Amino acid sequence: MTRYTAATPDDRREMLDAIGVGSAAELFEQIPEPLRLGRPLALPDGMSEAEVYERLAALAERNADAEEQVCFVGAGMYDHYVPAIVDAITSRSEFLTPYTPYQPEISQGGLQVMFEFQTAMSELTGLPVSNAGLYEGPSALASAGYLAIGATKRRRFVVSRGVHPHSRETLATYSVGYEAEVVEVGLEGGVTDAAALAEAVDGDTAAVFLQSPNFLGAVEDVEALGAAAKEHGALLIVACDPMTLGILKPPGECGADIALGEGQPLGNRLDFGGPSFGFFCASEEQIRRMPGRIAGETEDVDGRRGFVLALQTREQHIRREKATNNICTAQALNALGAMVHLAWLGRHGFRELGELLVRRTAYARERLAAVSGVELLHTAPVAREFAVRLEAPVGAVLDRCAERGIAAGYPLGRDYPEFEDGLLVAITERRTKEQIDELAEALDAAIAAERGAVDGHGGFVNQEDAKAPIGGGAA
Amino acid sequence: MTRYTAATPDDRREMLDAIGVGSAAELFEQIPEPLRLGRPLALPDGMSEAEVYERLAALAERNADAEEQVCFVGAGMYDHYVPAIVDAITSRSEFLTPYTPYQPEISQGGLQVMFEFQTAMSELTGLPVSNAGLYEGPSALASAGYLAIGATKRRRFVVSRGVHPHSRETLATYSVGYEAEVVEVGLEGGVTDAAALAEAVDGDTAAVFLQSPNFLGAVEDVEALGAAAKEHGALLIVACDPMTLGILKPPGECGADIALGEGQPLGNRLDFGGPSFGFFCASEEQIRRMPGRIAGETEDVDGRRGFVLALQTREQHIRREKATNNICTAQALNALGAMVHLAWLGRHGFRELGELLVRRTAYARERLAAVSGVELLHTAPVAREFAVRLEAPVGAVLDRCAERGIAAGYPLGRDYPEFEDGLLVAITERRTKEQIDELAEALDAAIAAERGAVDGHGGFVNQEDAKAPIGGGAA
Amino acid sequence: MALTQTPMQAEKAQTIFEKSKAGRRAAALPDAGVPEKPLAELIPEKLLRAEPPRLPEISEPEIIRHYNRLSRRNFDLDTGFYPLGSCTMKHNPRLNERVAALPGHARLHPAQDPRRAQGALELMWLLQESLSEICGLPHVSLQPSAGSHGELAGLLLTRAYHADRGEERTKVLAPDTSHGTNPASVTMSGYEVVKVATNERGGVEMDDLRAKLAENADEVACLMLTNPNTLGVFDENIAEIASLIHEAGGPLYYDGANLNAVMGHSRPGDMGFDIVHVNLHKSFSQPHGGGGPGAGPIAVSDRIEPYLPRPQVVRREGSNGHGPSFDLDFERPRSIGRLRGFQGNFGVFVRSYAYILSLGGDGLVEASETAVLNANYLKARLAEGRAGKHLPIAFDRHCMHEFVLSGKPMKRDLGLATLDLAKRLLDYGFHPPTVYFPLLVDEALMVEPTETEAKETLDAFADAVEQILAEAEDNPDLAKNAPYTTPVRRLDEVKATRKPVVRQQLQ
Amino acid sequence: MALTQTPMQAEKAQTIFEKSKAGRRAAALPDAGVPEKPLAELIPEKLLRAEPPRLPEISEPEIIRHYNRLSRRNFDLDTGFYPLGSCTMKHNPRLNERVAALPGHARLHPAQDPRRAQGALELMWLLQESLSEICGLPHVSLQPSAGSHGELAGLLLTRAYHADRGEERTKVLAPDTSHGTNPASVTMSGYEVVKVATNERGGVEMDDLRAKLAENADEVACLMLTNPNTLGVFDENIAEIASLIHEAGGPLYYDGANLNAVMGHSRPGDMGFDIVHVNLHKSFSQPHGGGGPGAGPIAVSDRIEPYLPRPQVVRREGSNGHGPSFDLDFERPRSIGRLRGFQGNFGVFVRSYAYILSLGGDGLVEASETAVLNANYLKARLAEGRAGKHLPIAFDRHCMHEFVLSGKPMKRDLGLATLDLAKRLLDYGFHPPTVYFPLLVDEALMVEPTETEAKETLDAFADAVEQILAEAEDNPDLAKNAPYTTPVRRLDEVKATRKPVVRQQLQ
Ligand SMILES: Cc1ncc(COP(=O)(O)O)c(C=O)c1O
Ligand SMILES: Cc1ncc(COP(=O)(O)O)c(C=O)c1O
Repeated sequence: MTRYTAATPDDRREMLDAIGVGSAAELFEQIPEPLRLGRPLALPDGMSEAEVYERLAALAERNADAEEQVCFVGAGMYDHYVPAIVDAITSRSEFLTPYTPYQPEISQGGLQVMFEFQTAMSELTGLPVSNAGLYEGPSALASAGYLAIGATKRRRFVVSRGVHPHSRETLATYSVGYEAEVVEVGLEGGVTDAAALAEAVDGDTAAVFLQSPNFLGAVEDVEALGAAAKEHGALLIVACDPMTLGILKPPGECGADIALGEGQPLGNRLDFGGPSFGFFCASEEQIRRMPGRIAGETEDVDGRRGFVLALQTREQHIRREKATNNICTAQALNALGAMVHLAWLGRHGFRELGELLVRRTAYARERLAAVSGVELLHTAPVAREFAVRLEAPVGAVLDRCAERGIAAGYPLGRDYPEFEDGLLVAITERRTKEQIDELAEALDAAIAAERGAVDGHGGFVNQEDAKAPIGGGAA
Repeated sequence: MTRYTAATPDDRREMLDAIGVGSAAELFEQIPEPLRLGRPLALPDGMSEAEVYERLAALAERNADAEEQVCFVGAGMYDHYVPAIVDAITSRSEFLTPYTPYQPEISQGGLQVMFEFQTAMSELTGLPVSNAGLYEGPSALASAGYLAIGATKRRRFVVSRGVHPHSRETLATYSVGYEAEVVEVGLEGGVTDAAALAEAVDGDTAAVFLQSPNFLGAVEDVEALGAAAKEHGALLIVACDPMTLGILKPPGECGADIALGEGQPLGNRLDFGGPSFGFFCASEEQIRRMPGRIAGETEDVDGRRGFVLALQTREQHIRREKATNNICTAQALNALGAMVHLAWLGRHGFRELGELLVRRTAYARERLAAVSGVELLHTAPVAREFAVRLEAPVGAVLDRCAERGIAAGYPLGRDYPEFEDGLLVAITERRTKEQIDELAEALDAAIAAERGAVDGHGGFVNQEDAKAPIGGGAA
Repeated sequence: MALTQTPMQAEKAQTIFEKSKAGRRAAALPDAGVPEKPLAELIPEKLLRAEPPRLPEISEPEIIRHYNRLSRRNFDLDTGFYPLGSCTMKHNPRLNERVAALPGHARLHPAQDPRRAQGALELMWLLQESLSEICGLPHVSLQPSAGSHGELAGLLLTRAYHADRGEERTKVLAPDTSHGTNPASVTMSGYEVVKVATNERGGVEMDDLRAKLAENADEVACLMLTNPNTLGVFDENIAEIASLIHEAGGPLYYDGANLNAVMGHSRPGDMGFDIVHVNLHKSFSQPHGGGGPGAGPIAVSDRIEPYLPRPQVVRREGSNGHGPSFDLDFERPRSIGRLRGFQGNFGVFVRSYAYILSLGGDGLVEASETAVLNANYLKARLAEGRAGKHLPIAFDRHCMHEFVLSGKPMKRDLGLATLDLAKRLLDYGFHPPTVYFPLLVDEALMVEPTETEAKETLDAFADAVEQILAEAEDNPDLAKNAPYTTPVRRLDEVKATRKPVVRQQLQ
Repeated sequence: MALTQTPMQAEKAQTIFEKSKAGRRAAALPDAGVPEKPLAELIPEKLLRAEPPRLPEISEPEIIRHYNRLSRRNFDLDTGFYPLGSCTMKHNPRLNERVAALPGHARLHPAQDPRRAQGALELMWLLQESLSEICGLPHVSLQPSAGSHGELAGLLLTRAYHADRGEERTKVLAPDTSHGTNPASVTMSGYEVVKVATNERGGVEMDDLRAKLAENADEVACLMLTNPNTLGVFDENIAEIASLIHEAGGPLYYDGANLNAVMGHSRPGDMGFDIVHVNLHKSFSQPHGGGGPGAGPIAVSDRIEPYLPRPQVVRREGSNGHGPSFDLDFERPRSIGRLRGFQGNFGVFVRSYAYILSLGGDGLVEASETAVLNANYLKARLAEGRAGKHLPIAFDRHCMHEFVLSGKPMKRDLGLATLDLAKRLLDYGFHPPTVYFPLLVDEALMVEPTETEAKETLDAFADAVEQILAEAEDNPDLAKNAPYTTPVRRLDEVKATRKPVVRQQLQ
C-alpha cells in the first residue's frame, strides 16, 4: 500500500526519463539476479491508519499497565508522573525529527538542550563533566568499564552484588569483548560487604562498581566503600537513581570518578523498558575518555554565543577504531524529556519530591512490615524502594494481588536465588497513602490465602514453596 | 495553590514599591468593602498535576466512549477516525495559543489556514463564499436566519421537519429575538413533504430551511424542493453533512443560497458534543451579510502576498449594533483540524470515503432489515445513516446492546414522538462489516429477549411498550 | 553579504491548493469489505455529484511541512508576551490538553445515554457548581459557546423573564465603553441599545444613567455591564447602579470577560448582577486557538433560572444505597430552548475544570491578585519616562487587571499613531496591546499582562515602549513604516475589503 | 530600515539556568499524606545531601517559552529537505507516535509478569517475524538500542560462535568505506580491524580481500559489510565475498543502515550474511529525535541463534483450546547475555511495527523502489550543468538509495570546499548532505533523498546547488562565509574542543 510517498505515475515517468532508464526495475539490475527476492514479502497487506490504530490498540489492551494496575514495581524503572509539558515539548517536530546536530548553525536548539542537560546532570551527580546521554542505565555502566580500562590499562572489575542485576549482566557481556575479568562482592544486611570489597580490590583492579540506592533499595555508604578503590588506584564508578539525588549525597562528593545510571525516572515513561536514556558524569580528568556526545559552548564568527558538539575527536566518526566508544545514535529526545522534567520540578521541587519519596517509602515499609507473613529483608536505610520477605510463594501472592488490580512489586528470586522469598516494593509520588494501605491489605489477604491453601490441602506444596524456611520469626 | 505564576515574594515587594502601595490588598480597595468576598472561595484546595490527572481520568473512566463501545450513534456527530497528523498540527503552540489574528503581520499562519479552509468549504458546498467557521451546526443555521432577515426584510421561516431537531430548536430560540415566525413542514416517506412545503412558502417567507441528508438519513431532492423558495424570493438554506459532499450534489448546484452545517465529521473528535465548528457558505450576493470571520488575500507594502481579516465592517467590533452577527471568538482551531483532515483525505480520498460510507450503510441497512423485529422506517436513499423501527421498546433494546459493548444507535422518540419505535443507525469508516454483523446479532438477540420478557411475564409491559403497534409485518 | 529580507520574508506564501499535484494523496482507506455496488444503484444519479471537490492532492510529508512552516508565521503565547487587553492571554497548561484528550472524554458521543456518561455529566455539574461559587449566583448553564453566545443567551433570558411577567420591553442600556459584542447581541435579540456615558473616574455616569432610565421608563429590559469595565477599573457605584436597574424592573447583565480581575475577591452575584457570562477561554485557561474554541457559560439568579436553556445538567440524589447520579433535564417548560446542538463545548469544560482543580480556591484568588499586581506594576512602569509623557493613562487611578493608555499626545507630539507603536512593537518581539478600544479613549492602547507573566517580561515590554518612543523622537518614520522583521510587512487591508478575494481560484 | 541581522540572530542565547530566579517554580507536589518525619531520622545524615542541586527555579510558562523558542533554532525534517546520506531521513508518521503513547504501551512496566504483558510480547514477536522475513534470516533479537549496539552484539555473537567451536580469532575485515561505528565496535569487542580496499566500481576489491584473508589465515573472525555500501552502490560480488568468508570460517556481518534501498528486493540472508542489524530509526521511520532514540535489532542465521542475547521473546503454542502465548525466555545457556536492561526500546518497536503494518509487504517494496528512484533522479539532476562539472559522482553507475559526489573539482576550480557548499545550502533552506564521508572520497558529499520526498523538492535542491556554484564563479567568498541567515553563523569548533566548556557555571 503506497504511503508517505509523493511520486505520481507522471513523476515516475519524468524521473525515469531523466535517469535514462525504462523502469525502476532496471535500477535494481545491479543486484545480481539470484539475489533478487523474486516474490512478494510474506507480510500482511498494508492497512489504513484507522485499522493500524485498532490493531495496535487491541494489543495494548492486553497489557496490564500502570493506568489499570496500581504499580509498586520498580527495579530501575518507576511509575513517576511525567508532566504534560514534557510531551508538549518533546513532541514538537523541531525536537522530534532532526538527526544528531552535525550542522550546528541550524541545530542550536538541540545543542543548547544538551548543554543544559549536561549542566543539570552535573549538578545532580556533583561531578563536573556530563555527556549528553547514552542508551540506558546498564549499558552506560558497561561503557564505564571501557573507560576504566582506557584510563587504568587494567582489566579487572570489582562489582557489588547490590548493582542492578541487568547492569552486572551487561557488564559481564561486554567484558568478554573487553577481555576483562569481573569479580562480584556480596551483600551483608542489605548493603555491600565492606570487608569483602576491600579484600577483592587489588592493584590490577581497573574499577569498583557500586550502586546507591542499591538494587535492594538500600542507601550505600559510597564514601566508605570507595576507599578501597582509591587505595589501589582503581576508578570508583557509582550507579545511582537520579530521583534520589535531591536528598542523597551526590556521588561526586563521595569520591566517585564516574556517576551514571538509568535516566527513566526523569521525564520518561515506562514504555515497557525503553526508550529512556543513560546518564554519564565524570571527573574533569576523564573528559577526553567519555563516551557519547558532549555539547560545548563557543562563539560564531560574529561573536554570538553558540553551541557545538565538542571533543568529537573521541568519537567513532572521527577516531574510528580508536574511539572511546562506538555509540552514535543515542537518546537525545529522552534526555530532553529529562531536562524539561527537571526544570519543571525546579531546585526545590526536586528536593521536595525526594523527601516525599523517602517519607512515603518509610511509611510503606513500616506498614508492610506489620503485615502477618511479611518481614523486612534488610533494615538498612532506604530512599524509595525496599525489600521484604514473604512467608508464602511470591509468585502466587503477586498473582492474587494482580487480581485486585495491584502490581505488588518485583520478585527477587530470578536475580537473587538467595532471596527466593524476596519482594522489592517501589514508591513514587503517584502511590498514595491509600494505595499503600491497600497494598498492605492485599498482601495480608494473599499471604493468608496462600497459607490456607497449603494448610487446607494438607500435603499440597506450591512450586515456589520448595525453598529454605524463612529466617526470623513472624506473626 | 500557586500555579503558573512567576511573582516571587521579592518580585512582589519590588512591584508594590514601584506602584507605591503597601500590599496587593490596597489595589482591591477600589472594590467597595461590602462587595468584597471576605472569605475564601468554597472550592477544594489546589492539587498537584498528577492528582488532577487521576481525578479527571477517574471521571473519564465512567463514560462509555467509542473506544470502549462500538458506536453506531450519529445524529449529527460521528465517530470518524481523526488522523494523527491533525493532532500533531493543532497541538502546536503556534496554532493552539494565539488570539484571533488582529495583527496580520504576525498571524499569517492562522490567516492563511482560514483562507485555505474557506477554499475547501467553498469547494465542498459549491458556493463561492465561505466564512472561517462558526460555533457549530445548529447555531450556524440559526445565524443563517438572521442573514435571511437582513437580506429579505421578511420574518418568516419555513423549516423542514427533516432538519436536525437541535437546529430547529435553536432556530426557534433565536427567532424569539429575531421576532420571526417559524413554520414547520412535515415528512413523507422519510423526506420533506414537497407539496406541504410548496404550500407553506409564501411572499413573506424569508427563508426555506432544508437538510440533506436529513435527520432520518434520507438524501433530499434539494433542487426540486428549493423551487418553492426561488418562486417566492425566499432564500434557500441547506444544512448538510460535509462528509457526504464528496458524492452528493453540492447545495450550490441545487440552488442553495446558503449551505451550512456541523463540521465535526471533519477532523474533530466527538468530545461529548464540542468543541467542533459550524461551516457557512453563501452566494456572492450575501458576502457582506455573512456572519463570522473571513480571511482575504492582499499584499504587503513590499508586494508580498499576505492575508488579512477581510470585510471586518460586517463585524461587531467595528459595526457594533449594526453588525451582521454578534460572534467574536469562534472555533478557529477546529476549522484547522478540518482543513488538515481534508488535505489528508485529498480530492480522491474524500470521494472514496463517501463511497465507502454509502456502501457500508447500504449493507448495514439491508442486514438490519433482515433481522426479525426490525424494519426500515423509510426507504428513501441514504448516504451514511438510516432509520429503522423496532418491534420492542427501543430503550430496553439499547440497554441490552450496551451490555454487549455496542451503542446501537440514536433513539428517535424524544425528538420525533411519531417515531417512538425509531432508531437511527450511523456508519463511519471505523464501523467494519464484522461490527455491523455483530450489531445485527445484538439487535436480534435483544429484540427476542424483550419479546420474551413481555411474553414470558404475561402482563408485564415495559414502559416504552405503551405505544402504537408497529406498522408493517415482521418475521 | 547584506540581508535584504529575513528568510521568512523571502519565502513566498503558497497555499496547500497550490502545492497540489494530480495523483498524490496521503490517506489510505480501508476496503469497504461489503459488495461494491455502483453508487447510482444506491442513490439516484440526479442527487449525485459529478466531480469530486477540488481538494488538494498531496502527500502526508508535504502536509506536515506545509502546516508546520505556516505555524511559524504566527506569533503565539508560547513565543512571547501577549498583553492583548480584554483577552486574558494567560498560560495554557498542557495538563488540560492531556485530560481533554483521554478517550473517555474525546471519544464520548454526545448522544450517549446519560446513564453511560456519568463521568461527563458529573464533570459538567462540578464545573457548574464551581462557576456558581465564583460568580455568586446559584444556577449555571454551560451551553453557550463563547462570550457573545452567552450574551445572546442572557438577553433571551431577559426577554423570557419579562414575557413571563407579561411585559414587553425594548431597550437595553450599555455604557459607551462596552465591547462590540454587547450591542450586536442586543440587536440580535430584538432589543435596541441605549448608550450610557462614562464619568471622569471611568465608571458609569450616574446622572446619565438616571436620565436614560427616566427617558425610557418601562422600556428598559436590562443593563449590560463589564466590571471591572473595559477601562480596567472597578465601578464603585455598582451597588447603586444595581438598585436603580432593579427598581426599573430590569435584571442586570454582567459581561464576564474581565472576571480574571476579581476571582474570589468580589462576585458579580454579590454586586447585584442577575446574569453573568464567563469566558472559559479567558479566565479559565482554555487556549484561544487563533480564534476559538471557547465557551461562555452563564450563571443566573433564582428568578432567571426557570428560563435557562435546555437541557440542563442536574444531580439526582441516590436512593437504596446508590450514590447520586447525573442527568440531562429536558423537562424545562419555561426554558428559552436550545442555543446549539447537544450539551456545549465539553472539551473546554474539561480543560477549565482541570484548571480550577489545579489552582483550587486559594489559587484562583491569588491568580486574580497577581493579575492586578502585574497590571498596576506595568502601568507604573509605563507612567515613567517617555511613555509617561506620550502615552498617559486614560483614567488615572489604580487599575484592576488591565489599563488603558491614550496615544493622543504621542500622535500630536511625535506624529506616531497608536497603530504605528503597535507595529513597531512587533519588531521588538512583542504582541501589541489591544488598540483603538475602548472607543471612548482616543488612540487607545489596552494593556492586560495577566498573572502568568514574570516581572522581567513586564520590564522588557516597558523598556521596548520607551525605546520606540526614543527612536521616534529622532526618526518617526521608523515606526510609521514598521514592522520590518515580520514574515510580511504592513498589509493592504482596504484592498482586501474593497475587492475581497476570499478563496483560492482553482482551474 | 536596513536589516543587520535576522530576529533570531538578534536574540542572545540564554540557558534555562540563566533564566532562573530564586523562589520561582512550576511544579506543585502532592502532600505526602504520611507522617512528616525529619529526613535524618530516616537516613543517616552523612548519606544526605547538604544543598539541593542548583536546578533552575522557573515558572511553567517560562519553561514552555524557553523550549519552544529554542526548538525554532533547529532545522528539522518537518521544516524541509534533509538529504543526509546514510541517515534515511524519511517521513515520521504521527500515527506511530499516537499508538506508542497508548497507556497500554507507555505505562507498561518492563518487569510486568509476561502473562500480564501478552500484548507487548506479541507485538515484539510480530516485529521479530517481520524483520526476519525482510532480512531473510530466521531469528531476531530486538535488544540492541541502536545500530552501533547491534554491531557490538553481532561481534560478541561472532566471538561466542568461535569460542563455542574452540577457536579464538582476532581480526575483523571491513572495507575502507565502512562507517565509523564499525571499527569502533570491532575494538570494543576485542578484535582488530583489517581494512579492505574498494574497487573501481565502488565495491570490495576482491584481490585485496583475498590477500587480507590469506595474510590473516585462521585469524579472521568475520567481515562487516554494508550493502548497498556507503557509496550507495550494491556490491555485485557479494555472493563470492560471502563464500570466501564462509570458507575462511567466519560469519558475515551486515550493517543494515542502508536496508532502505532493498526492502523486499534483496535480503541480506539470501546474500549470505549471518548477522544483520537493522536501524529502526532509519528504514522503519522511528523519528531521530535530534540524536535518538533508535533501536538496532539483529537478525541471525541458525548457527548464530544459540548465542542471541537474553531474554528472548518466544511464542508458545497453546494447549487445551487456549491460543498461543508469549513469553520471555531466559533459559539460554549459550547466550552472550544481556546488552542492556529489560527488553529493549519497546516504544521504538511499537512505532516500527505500526509502520510495517501501514505499508504492508508491497508498501515496503515500493518504498525502497521509490527511494532508489529518487536517488537516481537527483543524481541525474546533479550530473547536469555546473554540478555535473564541479561535483562529479564518485563512482559513476546507477546508485541505490543514495550516492556520493566529490567536491574535489569544485575545490580546485572554484576554491569552495565541500563544507562551504554545505554551509551555503543552509541559507537556501536545505539541510546539507553528509559531508566528508565516506573517507575514501575526497571532499565527499553523500546524498540520500529517501522515498518520502516529492520530485519538486529534489528539483529545488538541484537548482539550489546549481545556483550556489554559479554564485561561486562570480564570488567564492559568498559561500566561504556562509551561512548568513541561520540563528548563529559559523561556529568556532576548535575552541570548543581545545578549552571545552561543557556545562554552565553557576554561582
Ligand atoms: C469585554 C468583552 N466582552 C465580550 C467579549 C466576547 O467574548 P467572546 O469572544 O468569547 O465571544 C469579549 C471578547 O473579546 C470582551 O473582551
Ligand atoms: C552505515 C552506518 N552504519 C552504522 C551506523 C550506526 O547506527 P546508529 O547511529 O544507529 O548507532 C550508521 C549511522 O549513521 C550508519 O550510517
